Amino acid sequence: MKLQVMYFAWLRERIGQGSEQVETDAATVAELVAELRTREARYDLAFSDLSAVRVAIDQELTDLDASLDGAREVAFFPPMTGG
Amino acid sequence: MKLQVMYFAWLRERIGQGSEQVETDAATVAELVAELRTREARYDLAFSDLSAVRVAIDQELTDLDASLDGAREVAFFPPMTGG
Amino acid sequence: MRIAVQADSFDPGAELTRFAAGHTDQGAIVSFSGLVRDVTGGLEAMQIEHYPGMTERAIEQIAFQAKTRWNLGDVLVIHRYGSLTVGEIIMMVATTAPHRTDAFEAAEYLMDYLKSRAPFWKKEVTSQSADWVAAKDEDEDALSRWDGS
Amino acid sequence: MRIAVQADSFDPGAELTRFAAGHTDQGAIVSFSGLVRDVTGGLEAMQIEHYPGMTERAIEQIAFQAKTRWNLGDVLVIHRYGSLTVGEIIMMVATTAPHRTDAFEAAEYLMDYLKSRAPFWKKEVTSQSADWVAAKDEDEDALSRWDGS
Repeated sequence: MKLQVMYFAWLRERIGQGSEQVETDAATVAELVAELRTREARYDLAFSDLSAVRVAIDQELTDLDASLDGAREVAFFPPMTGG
Repeated sequence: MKLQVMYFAWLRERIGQGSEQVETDAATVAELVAELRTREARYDLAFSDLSAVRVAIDQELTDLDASLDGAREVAFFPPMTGG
Repeated sequence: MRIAVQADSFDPGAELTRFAAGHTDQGAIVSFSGLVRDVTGGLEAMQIEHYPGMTERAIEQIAFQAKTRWNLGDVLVIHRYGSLTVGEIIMMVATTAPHRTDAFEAAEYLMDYLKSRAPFWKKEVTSQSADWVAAKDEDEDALSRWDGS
Repeated sequence: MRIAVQADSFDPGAELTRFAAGHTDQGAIVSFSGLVRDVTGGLEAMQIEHYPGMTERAIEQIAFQAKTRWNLGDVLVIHRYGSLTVGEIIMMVATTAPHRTDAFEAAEYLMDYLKSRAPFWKKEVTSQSADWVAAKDEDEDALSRWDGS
């Protein structure tokens, strides 16, 4: 499947781009992360501490175990610091 | 001693005036109240339920047991309802 | 610290703008505004009596207690007296603080104490009646949460 | 309910005036304004990144939760993104309610959730450095007080 993958804050900076199209067969977010980490060192570095990574599927907060079934947009970012 | 005695809200309405000069030898607020109650029915009525009466001496909240020693102004009023 | 006890109406938004302008070193600003509400229907006027002289002192003491208790930048209290109609502003408090929790708690503390410890009395006037508002147990209870901590 | 995610600055006082004008049937109005504060000294800019599209949705969900949980009249949330300087307004929430406790609690709830559940990220830029603000344990802890009750 084709996913729009987005990165924010220091994940965006480490990976060097804000979004990209990813062709993947990953069934869960965790599988997608594992796949991205094998690609290039910048991904591996960005995802080295998963406790500091939050994820949203189609703009709803979820977690790494979530299924990618039907997903179109997956976003990765650090804990939010708004307000 | 001469005291300026003030009444607010329904105490003012029942007694029929907002303030008056009172010549008294009362040692405490409670003694002053007892003295006022013997004066006229309107005072007796106003002070009939003392649980509903609050008192300030010289503009500081206090209670019925407080001494009148050195007092210049004594005010009686119901529980406050500001805000 | 600004404390005003006044008959005149005021715009809480304009007051907030002025208050905030002086405190750009504080991260958090909380405001509370209280308006005349027609609870039972048919309210023609809300009359507010106060004890001139004591009112300002009592509010000042409450504000100083708040400043002792929390890390605050500044405090604003405006309270009206006289005859007000439905929807009119009655009073406002505002606080600034480095952190939001202090600003929120101090504003709630000020409200709880103003309600029950500042010498104001409200009377609700309808075409049928004119009744002094009774003090609520819940307002007295609200004070107890600030005890001892 | 008005939710705005915007780059433009705004005046919280003017927003409060507008918000209050529509709600004269509510007795209580609480507002919170957050300003850029220079905690360490030398802050040149606070850059705020957000996730367009998700931001509005997330705030809307938080506001709906607040309206379910408390007896509220209305809710206002404005949050900026982009590059801000010291003393500038970052965001504002406001609530109206018949009673002050609802207005206060809902405003605190909105703040706690916006801090940690709306997709905003802050970066502090000085002449020496540019660091992403770390999430605070205390902000995560603040959410837990709304659990279960």
